[in-house]
Amino acid sequence: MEILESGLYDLIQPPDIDGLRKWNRENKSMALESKLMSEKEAMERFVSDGDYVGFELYGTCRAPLSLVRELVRQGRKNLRLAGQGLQDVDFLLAAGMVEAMDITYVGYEVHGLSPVLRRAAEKQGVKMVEWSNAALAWRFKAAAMGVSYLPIRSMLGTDTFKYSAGKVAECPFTGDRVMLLPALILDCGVIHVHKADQYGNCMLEGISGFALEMARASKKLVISAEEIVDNEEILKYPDRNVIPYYHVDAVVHAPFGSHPGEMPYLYGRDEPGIMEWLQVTKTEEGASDYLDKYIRNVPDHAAYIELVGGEEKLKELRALSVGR
Amino acid sequence: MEILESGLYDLIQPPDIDGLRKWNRENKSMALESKLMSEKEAMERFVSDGDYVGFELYGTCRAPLSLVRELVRQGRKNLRLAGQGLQDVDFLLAAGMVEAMDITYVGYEVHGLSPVLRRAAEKQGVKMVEWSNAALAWRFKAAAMGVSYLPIRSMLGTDTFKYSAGKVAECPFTGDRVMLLPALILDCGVIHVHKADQYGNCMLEGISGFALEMARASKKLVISAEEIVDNEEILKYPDRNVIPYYHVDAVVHAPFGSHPGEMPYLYGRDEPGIMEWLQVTKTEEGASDYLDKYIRNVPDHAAYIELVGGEEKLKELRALSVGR
Amino acid sequence: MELKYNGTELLICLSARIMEDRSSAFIGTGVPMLAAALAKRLYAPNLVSVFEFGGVGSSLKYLPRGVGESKTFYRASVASGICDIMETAARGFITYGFLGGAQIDMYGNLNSTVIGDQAKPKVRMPGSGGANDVGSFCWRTIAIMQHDARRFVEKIDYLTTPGYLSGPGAREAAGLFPESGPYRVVTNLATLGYEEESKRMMLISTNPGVTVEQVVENTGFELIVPDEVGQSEPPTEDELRILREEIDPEHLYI
Amino acid sequence: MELKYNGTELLICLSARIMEDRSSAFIGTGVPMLAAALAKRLYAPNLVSVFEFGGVGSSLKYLPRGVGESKTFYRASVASGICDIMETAARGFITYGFLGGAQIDMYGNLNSTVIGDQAKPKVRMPGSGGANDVGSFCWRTIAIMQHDARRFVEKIDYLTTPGYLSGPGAREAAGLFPESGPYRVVTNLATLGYEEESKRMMLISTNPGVTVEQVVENTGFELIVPDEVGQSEPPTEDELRILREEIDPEHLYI
Repeated sequence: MEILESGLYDLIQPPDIDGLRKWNRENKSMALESKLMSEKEAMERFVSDGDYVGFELYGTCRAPLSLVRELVRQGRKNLRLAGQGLQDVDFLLAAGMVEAMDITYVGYEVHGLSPVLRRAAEKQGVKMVEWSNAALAWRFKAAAMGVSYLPIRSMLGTDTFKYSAGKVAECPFTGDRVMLLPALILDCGVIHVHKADQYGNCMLEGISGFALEMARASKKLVISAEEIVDNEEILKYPDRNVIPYYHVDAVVHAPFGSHPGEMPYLYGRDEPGIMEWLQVTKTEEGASDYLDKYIRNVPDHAAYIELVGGEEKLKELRALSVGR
Repeated sequence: MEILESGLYDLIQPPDIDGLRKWNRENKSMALESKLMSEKEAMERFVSDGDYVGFELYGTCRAPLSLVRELVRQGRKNLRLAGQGLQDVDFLLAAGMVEAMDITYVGYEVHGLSPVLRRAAEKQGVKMVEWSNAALAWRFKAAAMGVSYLPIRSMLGTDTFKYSAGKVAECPFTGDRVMLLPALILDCGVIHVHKADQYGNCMLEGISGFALEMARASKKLVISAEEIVDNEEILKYPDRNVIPYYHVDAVVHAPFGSHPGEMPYLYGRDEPGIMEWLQVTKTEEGASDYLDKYIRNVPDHAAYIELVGGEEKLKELRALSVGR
Repeated sequence: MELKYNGTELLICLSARIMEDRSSAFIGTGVPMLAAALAKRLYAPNLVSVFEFGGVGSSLKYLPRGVGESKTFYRASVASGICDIMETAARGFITYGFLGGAQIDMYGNLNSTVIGDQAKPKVRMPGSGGANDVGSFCWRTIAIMQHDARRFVEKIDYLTTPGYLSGPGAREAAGLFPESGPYRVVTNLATLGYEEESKRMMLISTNPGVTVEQVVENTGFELIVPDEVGQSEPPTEDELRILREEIDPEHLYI
Repeated sequence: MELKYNGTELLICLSARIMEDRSSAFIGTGVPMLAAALAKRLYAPNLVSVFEFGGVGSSLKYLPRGVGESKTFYRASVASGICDIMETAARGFITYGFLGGAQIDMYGNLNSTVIGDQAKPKVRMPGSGGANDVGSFCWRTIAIMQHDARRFVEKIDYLTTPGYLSGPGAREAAGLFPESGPYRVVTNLATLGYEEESKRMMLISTNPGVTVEQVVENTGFELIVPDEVGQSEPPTEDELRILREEIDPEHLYI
């Protein structure tokens, strides 16, 4: 295949579909077995030093932050990261746990840049390979389809391509120049959902972001859920099961797991909570103090929820949800 | 791009994504407007002689047979067809309306071969380009993704590839040999769903087959629905809207539209009805007589339902549904 | 007392015994489905049925007549679509895949498309359907065949679904996934497998009352016959009772 | 009596007036969202908002702070995922795409990634996000910018999102879809477009109280100034009332 252009970077995770197949054969079971466990157990068992990890959805929206906090609590070295998000990525960067990342967007939208990302890129030399948001999602989709790459018509002609690890070739059917995206296989993917049963079957409400693709692109997959439901609900509505149990390694019951982010139809975003992070991270010390106070000095998610205001706070956040 | 192998056939529909984009810009509206119409109007307006057409799901399961019958009633010449199905494909072949097809499977599973397909291939010289079931679905998916092709790891090394219009090349990231599937864009796609609103938003229950991919790969799209629901139901559950209205050109209210096939959760399959077709199609005359009796001499779907047994029959079929 | 059973019942029982527990099987209608249902009840309670149009893990309480029917996802874990299922197979989740066809060769390649020329066939069959994908993606495919020399042939008219293609290394050279491919052939005469090294079809055991000679006679290519050939047990009382009373009480298939 | 309004309100009103009815707009949070909400109420009742993580057609009753928030799909027609939305854009369904950035050049190329070197940046910004995709797929992109010579530059440090790249024909040569690309730039000083032939940025109209000279001075590259330059109308009473009372009553953005 004649390659017309190549991005400057090497891939920080190889698109090894044969390896994914073998992994799934050897490590995944089709049997229905309970995978319920705590954040602590899930992160201990399924994220190792050096792993390539990813978190869905978006840092402040349906984000598995109770699991990200647990990962920070435990500490992990030289992680490589699918860098699309806000607080999830920020926490790991601020804790110095990230060696390299495929980055699409890390920032706070209307609230502006992430000081944590700035320090990581400008001072700490964290390696960043560039992609667009869709490109990253399509890279998961490629892995989910069991193919090593997908052609797309984005990123062409730009530095976003130049500083990626993609390639450009001609479509053999039309002669169009297409960008080729390598599949992105996660060592561990982490996703927060509305409902899961003990086996790992998942139901989502509202937008699905890139949960379906990421789940299927993950060698190890940890699910946290606002609610653990009986398997009966899945058997009755198998058409709403967006992540089948056989992809899942751990199911963690994490009510308000997305805090200070929101959870569609359940609770709104804790704006002061997010602004506090943005404020303190202006300095490295501020960020570190925050990580101590809200994560490292707190034993678990339940204690964290107490610390940020407990039931009183939760009531307030529930009231912010706009409903259907 | 170096091509290692090419299928023997030429494509019977080009993967012209630029053309699809322009079509959508010029012919699709984002405005919410009623598209409710009869089978007659929908088929008159949206299927022309020579069109490349496709029908979801599977001939005897959630198949838009009231629309297929209407198409036979109106007659159409030189259609090209995505040949994956049973009675849908059979009807059009038996009526002599098909010039060429991309074929994956036409048959009656446990009941054996389709005599209609046999005559079409063995005697009438209908051109048949071969693919696997997944390959056809992925060809729709390519078009739905807005790309001219997708790589896959199926069909390789076989005559199913040799008699296709696909190609084989090396993956530029892994060196693996991959099959390249050209996108398949339908001039008109026809899909039967459980619920649609007047604008064309669709809800499905049970398996989705390849409805999502085919809808998005269709220039013109005709939907028939068991039930027309208020838009309010979509606004409340936008996460269950699997075919957004802006893809849709016509919405036809067709209760029991899949008869003699089944509709998940609503009615079962009319086995004697299907066996009758299989029996009479052993001869060309038998098939023709059936088309006269059940289609050409019947003004519309309502009259067809009366002919096959009316409310009495429907009650019986409803009782066959296995429920949730 | 000898139990009476018919050919279909025997095929079902032989196929059911092959599947391991905690695995998954890609199944079409007919024998494979009944075999999966029987295996689930007797040998592999955690076996998961997979149907190509979207159903995974149905209880198989009701027997479907088609791979897209409601019964394929009745009280299932998943009701998705063909892309999701086939991609799940591509990612290596599906252990077994059942296949059939009009012709098979010594490398387990199957023909279900045409007898004669593709463009002007003597007999046009349904075509690949999902078979080529199942044969490409599943770790182990199991072919269920009628056993005679017209079907077990030196050269199949058309290669619909890949077995070991032209022999050792050929699947990988073609681009198919490593370590996938043909595993067993279950027929009205015998259960067959493949020799590790040559990838050629090899007799494993003959069916009750069938001799090795009969199998060889009815095979149109040179079959590997090892020194030790087993004899399959006939259907047991348990198997037949469950099959007839619980799985297919209306005798749709048996 | 002259109405008082701030710079953000002006940007919102100017942007809102650009969008045609019965079209769709790919929007990020902030100005584009308020512009879409205003357009929907006054100029383009059938305008459909599209958010990259899955929301299409929300009433925009509530103003989200992020493109993935519930409010982006509150009473929407669609709540799907990023692949579905971006692929819908790739298929040509999305008319307008709003973009922003730290730098823009005369061909409408945008930088939202780094100031300085990518591997060792002076300032690291968020990165492309969906911007590159929006700039690749939408028929017409609208950039909303602060207008000064540090932002409107001869050469941007990094090309995050494609405008017309190096000029006429360059998008198509790179493989991007034909007939797509930059359409308008709305700034605190002016509304700008692109000259048909050269694809270079061209002044269309100046904002109330702004002179052509001011625009030229604050543009770091050679701006095409046609003989006829319009003057944008200031925000109307209607626009401001709806914006302040209905769209953003809590003054989150304005």
